[in-house]
Amino acid sequence: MKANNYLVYLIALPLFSAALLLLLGRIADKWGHLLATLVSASTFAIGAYEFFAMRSRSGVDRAITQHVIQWISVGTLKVDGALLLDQLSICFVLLITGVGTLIHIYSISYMEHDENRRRFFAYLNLFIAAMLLLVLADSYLSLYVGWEGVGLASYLLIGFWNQRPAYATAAKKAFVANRVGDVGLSLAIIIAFTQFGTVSFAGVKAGAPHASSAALTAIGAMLLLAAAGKSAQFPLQSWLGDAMAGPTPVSALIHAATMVTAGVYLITRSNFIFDASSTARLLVVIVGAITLLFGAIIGTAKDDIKKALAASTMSQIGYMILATGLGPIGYAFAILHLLTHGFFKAGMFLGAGSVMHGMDDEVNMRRYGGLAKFMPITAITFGFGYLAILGIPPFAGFYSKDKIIETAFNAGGNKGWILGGAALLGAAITAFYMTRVVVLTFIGAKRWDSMAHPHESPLLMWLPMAILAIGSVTSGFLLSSGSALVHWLQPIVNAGNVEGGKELMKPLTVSLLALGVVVIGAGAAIIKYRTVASEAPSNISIFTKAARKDLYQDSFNEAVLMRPGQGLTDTLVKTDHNLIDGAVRGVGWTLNTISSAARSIQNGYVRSYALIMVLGTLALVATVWLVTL
Amino acid sequence: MDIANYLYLSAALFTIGAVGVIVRRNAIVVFMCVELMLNAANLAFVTFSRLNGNLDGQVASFFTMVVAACEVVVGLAIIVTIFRSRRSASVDDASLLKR
Amino acid sequence: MLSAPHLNYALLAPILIILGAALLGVLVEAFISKALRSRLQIGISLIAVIAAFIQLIRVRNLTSTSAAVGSVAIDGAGIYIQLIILALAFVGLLYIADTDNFTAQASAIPGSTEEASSIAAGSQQTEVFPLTLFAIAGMMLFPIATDLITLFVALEVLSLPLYLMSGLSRRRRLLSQEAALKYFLLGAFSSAFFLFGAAFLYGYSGSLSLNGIADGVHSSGANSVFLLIGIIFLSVGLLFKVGAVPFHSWTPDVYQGAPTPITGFMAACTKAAAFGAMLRIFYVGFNDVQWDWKPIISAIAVITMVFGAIAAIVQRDVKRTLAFSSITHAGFILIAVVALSKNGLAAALFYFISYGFATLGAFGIVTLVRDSSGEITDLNRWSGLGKRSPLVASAFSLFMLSFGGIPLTAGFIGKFSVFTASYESGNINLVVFGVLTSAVALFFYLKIVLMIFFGESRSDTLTVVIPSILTRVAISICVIVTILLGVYPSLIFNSLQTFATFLH
Amino acid sequence: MKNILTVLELLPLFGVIALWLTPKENTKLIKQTAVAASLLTLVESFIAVWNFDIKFKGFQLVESYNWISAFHIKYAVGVDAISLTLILLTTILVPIVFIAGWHESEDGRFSPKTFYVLMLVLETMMIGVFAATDVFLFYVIFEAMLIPVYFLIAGYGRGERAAAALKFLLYSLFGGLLMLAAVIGIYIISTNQGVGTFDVNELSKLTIDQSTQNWLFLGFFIAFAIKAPLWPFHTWLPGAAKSATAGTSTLLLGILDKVGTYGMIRFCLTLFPGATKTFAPWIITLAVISILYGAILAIGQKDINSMIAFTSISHFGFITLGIFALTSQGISGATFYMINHGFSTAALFLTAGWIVKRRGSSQIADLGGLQRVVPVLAWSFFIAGLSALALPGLSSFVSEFLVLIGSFSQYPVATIFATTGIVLAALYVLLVVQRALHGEVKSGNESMVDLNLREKLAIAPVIALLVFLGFYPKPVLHPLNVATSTVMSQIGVTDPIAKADK
Repeated sequence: MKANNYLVYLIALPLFSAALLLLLGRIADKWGHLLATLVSASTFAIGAYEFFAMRSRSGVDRAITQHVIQWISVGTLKVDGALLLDQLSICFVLLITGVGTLIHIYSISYMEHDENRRRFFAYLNLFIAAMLLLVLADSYLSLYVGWEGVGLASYLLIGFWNQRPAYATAAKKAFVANRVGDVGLSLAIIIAFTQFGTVSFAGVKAGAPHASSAALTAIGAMLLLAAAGKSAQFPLQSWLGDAMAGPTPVSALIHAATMVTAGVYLITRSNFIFDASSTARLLVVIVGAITLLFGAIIGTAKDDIKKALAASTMSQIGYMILATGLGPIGYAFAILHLLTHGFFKAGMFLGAGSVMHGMDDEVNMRRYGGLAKFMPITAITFGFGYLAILGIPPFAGFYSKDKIIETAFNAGGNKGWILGGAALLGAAITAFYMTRVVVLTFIGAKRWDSMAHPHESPLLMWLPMAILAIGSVTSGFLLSSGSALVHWLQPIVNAGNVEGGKELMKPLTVSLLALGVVVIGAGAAIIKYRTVASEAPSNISIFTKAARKDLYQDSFNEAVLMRPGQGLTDTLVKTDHNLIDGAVRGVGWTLNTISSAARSIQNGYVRSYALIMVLGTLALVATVWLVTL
Repeated sequence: MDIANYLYLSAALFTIGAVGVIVRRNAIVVFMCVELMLNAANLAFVTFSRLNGNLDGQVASFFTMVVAACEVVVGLAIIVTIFRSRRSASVDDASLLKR
Repeated sequence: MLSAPHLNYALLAPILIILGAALLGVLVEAFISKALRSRLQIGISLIAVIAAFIQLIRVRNLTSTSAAVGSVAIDGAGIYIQLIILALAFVGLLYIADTDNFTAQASAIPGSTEEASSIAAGSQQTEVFPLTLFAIAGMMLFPIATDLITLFVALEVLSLPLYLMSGLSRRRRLLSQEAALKYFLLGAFSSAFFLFGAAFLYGYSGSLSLNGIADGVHSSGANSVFLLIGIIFLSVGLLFKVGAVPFHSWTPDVYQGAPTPITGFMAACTKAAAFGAMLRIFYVGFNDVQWDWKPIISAIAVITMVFGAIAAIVQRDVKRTLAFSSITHAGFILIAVVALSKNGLAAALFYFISYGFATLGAFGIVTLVRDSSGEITDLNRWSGLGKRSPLVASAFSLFMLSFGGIPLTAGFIGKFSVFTASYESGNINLVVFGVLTSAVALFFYLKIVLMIFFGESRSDTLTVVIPSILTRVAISICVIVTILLGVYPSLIFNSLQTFATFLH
Repeated sequence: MKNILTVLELLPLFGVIALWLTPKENTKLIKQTAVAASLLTLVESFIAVWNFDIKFKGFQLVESYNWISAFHIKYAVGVDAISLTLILLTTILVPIVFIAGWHESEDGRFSPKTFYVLMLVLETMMIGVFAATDVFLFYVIFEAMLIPVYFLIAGYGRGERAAAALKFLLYSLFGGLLMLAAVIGIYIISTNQGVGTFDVNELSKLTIDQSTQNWLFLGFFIAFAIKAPLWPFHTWLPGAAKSATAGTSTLLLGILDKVGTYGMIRFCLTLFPGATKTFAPWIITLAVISILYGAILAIGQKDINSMIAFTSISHFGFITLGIFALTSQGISGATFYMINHGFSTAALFLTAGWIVKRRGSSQIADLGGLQRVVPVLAWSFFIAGLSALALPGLSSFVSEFLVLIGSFSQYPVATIFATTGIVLAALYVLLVVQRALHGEVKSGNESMVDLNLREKLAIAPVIALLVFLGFYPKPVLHPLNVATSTVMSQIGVTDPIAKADK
């Protein structure tokens, strides 16, 4: 592998910029956003440069490393602060810096009237730095730094308007749920170290074939837990909806395009673990399948445009996770879907932001309607994203999602039918809820009151949307033509060039099937939401109620974790005071009591003192008598 | 007569003295009981002197008598003072210092 | 022709100096005018103590011999204990020199016109000085005496003056007299036990000397019941003097009732003298029957420590608290007695110093805290003393910390050496008990410190009197010794290496 | 230069003498004198670092003089990396505490002068306790240093300060007394084996039978467990932290309590390797309970200072876990954790102290919306909180992870439980952050003023160190590794070998 001295700037530049903006404070208010955008753009430039340089190399030379510092070295544990840029990470670098830069640009305008815009950009840069560290790390432990770094950035951005208690709570919830996942990542790293004596990707990869399957399954399960936390997968999915509290560009960048896909990256990066453990793979597909349906179902009932999109994100990542669990062949499709999803979902989120921008931050779709007329660019770019997610050819989603559905069917046996069926069902529901979003927002009668003045967003906002829309159209084709991405990633994943399982159906059949269910789903939505009330109806079925309540995920967490947790806390606080400290105080009390008793012996009568002496003497005599007897 | 009987007598005297100290209220009587105990010890000394066949015990008893006389001097001084202050020689009355 | 016995006057000189000075004091009391009397008495007493001290230093190398035809043993430990007693007595005398603490006329009825007029006339009787000197002489004799008669005489010589001195308080005379009565009756009672025990030891061994008793143990056949009764009854007498439980009852009452300077003197010096004698008796006389007495003395050590520490917790009177504290410390010293080794002896000797000076210091400070009717001994009224008089409060706290055995005070080294000696002799259980008791004891020592510094001051009438120069010197000595020996105990321990031996 | 360590110990005492000569009324001069003395000490500690040979195994800069020859007690000092880093922590934190709590000394029961005298005396003792290589000397300072802390808490604290201080003192002294018995015990053993010494190196060479080891070990360990504090010996800590001033709390939890964990390594491990192995599983259990218990109680606290105290209990659990895992990662991690915890607790207490001082209440419920009013202060507190939850990129992460990774091979189940502590850590930090910093500005907080230059100067180096050591722990971690390997070879344990290794 070649060494390279510039990789570190990818991380250092945005990190430095973030620190600078935060430390300088108000002084930097005037130009802070510009600096941040410039830095973000320059990281994209470096990324692009490295991408082309990589393409010009071949074979093992494509991956490059940089040793930055000797980080931790204790006993046999040696973790270097080293960066690794290979075919997998470059995809992410481009996605992160590319989408990231677009969103920086978008935010310049979107956040124009916020007094803390500088701080917002500082956080964005911090995020870019952390996310790049995550994908550039050459060991699990370095990855962990980025992993938590993005968590911090996400926390800060979700809670950007933390004066509103609900938003602050949402931020905290996201961080804590992520931390649950981090326990998984920690344990995975720890087990890996005890197994392999190293935590670098290369080292673990080399050792994996020699490890016991139990260990590999354990590591795999823990990595999955980590991925579930970061990527809002079942059972740690509940934070993502609330995370929409953050400004919309944040939702686009972090909670749609990049950070939440880190779980997919992690599993893909650890393909050597999952390849070696079928149990771990099984867990992965189960989580993926559940989540893709879970998210989709929630999406059908959300009136908040951002939450509907968030549910969709959850569902789409479910697809990716599902793909990663389908064996060596699946990883590339997961990444493919990840990239296309990055374009269309970011585009749609920005579109949602644009709508909100024009509608005085109204997020309830029931108060929208017929907006296409007022914000055509937004409507078109959003529409491209919509078509992409539905998987209409030739839009991006068609190439990526169908591949996943296809591979799922090919998993074989009942598993294949179940997974394929779930994926297909998911596609139908996706079509339903996305159509619902589009219909409620852009089509139909206007349901907003006269106070609102919907208008198209300024150039700085629609330009990124347009670029992302182009991506939504083209990326799928570009990446999959001639299996470009699959081959590109070949050395990292599926190096053995394993084919998928026996084809259950022809790819065309799958595509047609998928298209069919999509049409059904979309059609159902159009029929149902032709007309809609501006208030959510209350006489609804039990299923709708459940979906509106996020399938009771929060109630569940509250009942199973939060309330018992609070109970435990209260109990322990009381126990600590009454029992443990009480025991200590009890000693004091006992001493006092004995002391008072002893005091009463001292009654002041000389004769009783004499009696005590005599009794004492007799006791001594008795003792000696007994001892010497 | 068995010489041990002297020891029994001595022990009995000592016990009577000790009991007297415990049960009697008048300071003078209490003090007399103490003297009785000292004399019990004296009796023991003399007895043991006889038993051991040397005179050390007898010498000791003389010393004891002198010391006892000194004790009387000091003791009576104290008892008289307190009697003058309190108009009472009962040891039970002198029980302000307690607890 | 019979020659007079060789008494070795040089070695007895320290005691004789004190006794001589005491007799001189009596004459002064009788013949010198009121005006001069007091100062003269102070002078005589202090000079006598210093002279005796110097004489002891001079003869320190003539040790390991006996004097007065074997009645006393002049050995390293004997000399050392005498030096300690003299040093402590010197400080005690500095307090006693403040005659304001003592009744002008002991024979006057409390509250009578006679008393009032004698106070008004400024006629101060100073019998306390010769009494003190007599007591000192007895204390010096007690730990070096090697036969039972001398022991008994010494015991009485040290006790009788103390009985009287306890009754000499100027204020609260009824309490003071009561203390004297109690002390006297119980003291005489315990003397009887001591004597009875002595008689049985004599009966057992046919000898009055400690060596003779030790020899008697070797020659089998003697009636060991006599020995055991002798040991027990003799021990009762000694344990009474040191204030060990259950023979301690007099301690709190007498400590509270006696004039505070006397209490300090008594607490520090009597403990050293009585323990000195006890150490000699057990180390020399009973060494070979240690398996008979060790268990009971160990048990008494434990009971004493624990009882003293626990009973002190709820005390509200500072002098009573210090009394219970002294009981606890008696328990600690008993641990050293049970160690029955050279290190145990050295530890005990060091403990006398550390405990003695801290005790004198603490009682010295008690004399300073007053209101219009005299000393305030109610601890509640001491609350907030630190604000009023930080220096006095700091000094008192220092003594409390030393009692508690906080490092960098002499008390800690004392405890450490006692525990070390005990551990070395295999009495690990005693160490554990000692350690646990220390924790309990710390509880009340620290509560006092807490109250002094951080309690709210409740009484406006409380004042801290400006101490006289002598008292100031005395307290300063105590402070210095407590810190110095805490930081650099080698000052004492280096000499103890050679001195901590008994003549057998 | 000779006697570096002794000079280091004496410098604060010179400061005390200088203070003594300073007029009582001139508060400003007193403060400047104290700061100057502490800075001078800091410089001297750098000289000590300069003269320290990283590669050398064993104690360096040693000095030894007879002290109490009757008991073979010496004034013997020397440092290895573990003690030197802790000394450095001390010398860095003391001036920071002085500068941060500029007015802390003014509303106490005693004069400001007394405050600085006590603080400087405490600094001398803290340096001394880490430098001591004679067990007796260690013990003496270990106990004696409680007294200045007692007066600092009770004399300058808030609320139930006197009772809290007494509780602190009694707890610590009780532990100390048990340790005293053990100290005496090991000395007697050395005497019986013909050595008669308190020198820790010599003592580690003794052969002690297992049951004796166990008892002596417990004597030492309970003292340290109270100090550290480990569950269930912890109940003195929250009260003390709640009552003490921010500076005192900083020194108390940041440095003083480290004596407990330091003692575990220096004495429990090296003197009683056999007993260490016997008790390790039990201690690990206590450590894990501490981690979770401390974290859960931290969540339930209403007072900001006692909340920080409980987080520390959790962190001390991690440190103990690392120590008794008996692996190089565990012990190195634990020692590094001590340093990091020192700085992160300092940051927490100092910032919380400023908040409390400005608000006049330490109830978390009284705070709220501080980020809007006092952004710099809020950020400082937030970063300190992140350090407490061991965010990667901050130094506490490195140590926490080392502890976990070092323990897993030995105690997998315990480690898994301990790992869940990181979720609780996120909860307790973010809950207080949310309640205090986020939300609407609560009434009573509107007029709070942000940090002034002096306060910024005080907190900046702490945060800088947390970040710097997070990315580049080597300067501290590397020397610690050398010390750790020495300790491990003394106990006779080696790291487990990776299972899948061929």
